[in-house]
Amino acid sequence: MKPTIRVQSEDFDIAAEIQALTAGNPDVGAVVTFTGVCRDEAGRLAALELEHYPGMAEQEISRIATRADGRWPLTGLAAIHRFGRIRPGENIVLVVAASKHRQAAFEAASFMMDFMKSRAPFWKKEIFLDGTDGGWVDARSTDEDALDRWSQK
Amino acid sequence: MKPTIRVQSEDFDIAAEIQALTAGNPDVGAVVTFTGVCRDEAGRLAALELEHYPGMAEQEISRIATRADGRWPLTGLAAIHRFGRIRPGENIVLVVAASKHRQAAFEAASFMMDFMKSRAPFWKKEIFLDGTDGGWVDARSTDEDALDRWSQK
Amino acid sequence: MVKLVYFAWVRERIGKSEEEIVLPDSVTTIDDLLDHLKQRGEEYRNALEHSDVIRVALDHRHSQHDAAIGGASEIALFPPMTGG
Amino acid sequence: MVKLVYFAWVRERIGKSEEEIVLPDSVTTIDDLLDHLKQRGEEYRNALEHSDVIRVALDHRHSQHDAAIGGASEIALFPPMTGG
Repeated sequence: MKPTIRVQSEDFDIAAEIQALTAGNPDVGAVVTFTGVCRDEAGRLAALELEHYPGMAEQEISRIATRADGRWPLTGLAAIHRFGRIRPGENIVLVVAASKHRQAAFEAASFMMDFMKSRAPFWKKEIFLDGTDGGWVDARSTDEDALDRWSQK
Repeated sequence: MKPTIRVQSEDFDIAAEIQALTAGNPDVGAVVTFTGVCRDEAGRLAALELEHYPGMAEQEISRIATRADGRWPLTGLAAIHRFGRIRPGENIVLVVAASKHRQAAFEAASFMMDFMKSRAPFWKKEIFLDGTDGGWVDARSTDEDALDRWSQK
Repeated sequence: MVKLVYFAWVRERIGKSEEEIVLPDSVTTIDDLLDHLKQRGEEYRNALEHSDVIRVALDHRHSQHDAAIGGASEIALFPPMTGG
Repeated sequence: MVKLVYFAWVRERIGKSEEEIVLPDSVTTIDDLLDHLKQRGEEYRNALEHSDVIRVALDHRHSQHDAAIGGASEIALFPPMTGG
């Protein structure tokens, strides 16, 4: 199974990505998608500016995907992460995991997101409505903690 | 939050359901979808015939959704279950869970599916390629066991 | 009079999808109902033979076999569900 | 010569996104590199002050601070990631 990995500034089409991952594969019984969306932070936020490390971003997401593929019996896996300016309501990240059974699809998608949050080289800066720089978003310790549950199994 | 519950013979449009659940809500940060798809069972299967209990099906799914809504901070929840003849590759069931944070969306969608599997009044019969009746699909004890993990928390 | 509805192989074995019957006063719980139905003929005995796997809903709500039927107007009997 | 690349507030505080430098022979680990950079000026000391939070990648791979730099040709310094 070769995962689909993309790092891009443009938006993605969830239905098209599901279709690409499942069309013609009669073993797919379960498809889980995760979409991360830009919130407006109680109306304060004009946009997020997402910086990334070109080259490493794709490679690191690929490494995470390879681990997921080795751990669950997946029939398909896609991960797309956007960079650049993203406004409230716009998509930031997409993971699609397909498998014969639902538990594998759920767990693989959740695993992908936990690791992409804390291991894929992206950084978010907040831009406030008045145009001022809201500063870099701090990493949350709960995101780091989320990785632990995957090593305890 | 009023969940969207539908029991229908026609297919659903995942992108449209996500859109309906998230449009205009600036607090949505995470959307998880689960799609259950009809497998061909190694080429044996022509179709599944899904029988349901009209009236109770909607009510039972609503009760499951109400429990999910009470347990996780959701901004939106939709569950659509099809009935009638469904061919390999076609969709059977859709759950969409939206929340501010990813963990709530993942858990609520997984919870919905676990309970819909074993508590929503639907029954699958297999129709083989030669047109013969393949019999009713047996309930799997692993599906019943899957409910336990939600009471142990 | 109470309406009984059957689904999946329970429906197939009994040979009908619904019927209305009058319950004797002695039938107060779902267990009583299952025992009563088994006396209605071979097709019922065949359908309800392993009564522990039969699921029952009273007015669209899952109910345990020791539950009182009370004033339920529709009682559904069916096998374990296989949705999703 | 090794290429150093900086991201997010590490980049902003150092005031550049990349540079090429020659590493003294005494610099063999990432810890050595961080100490060496702090001697290059106020902006580096400001960026790398809390060096325990600085993440480092050697040729696109996350690496621990005690790792040997070896023959890495690109070393990236950045804050904890906030993707997803």
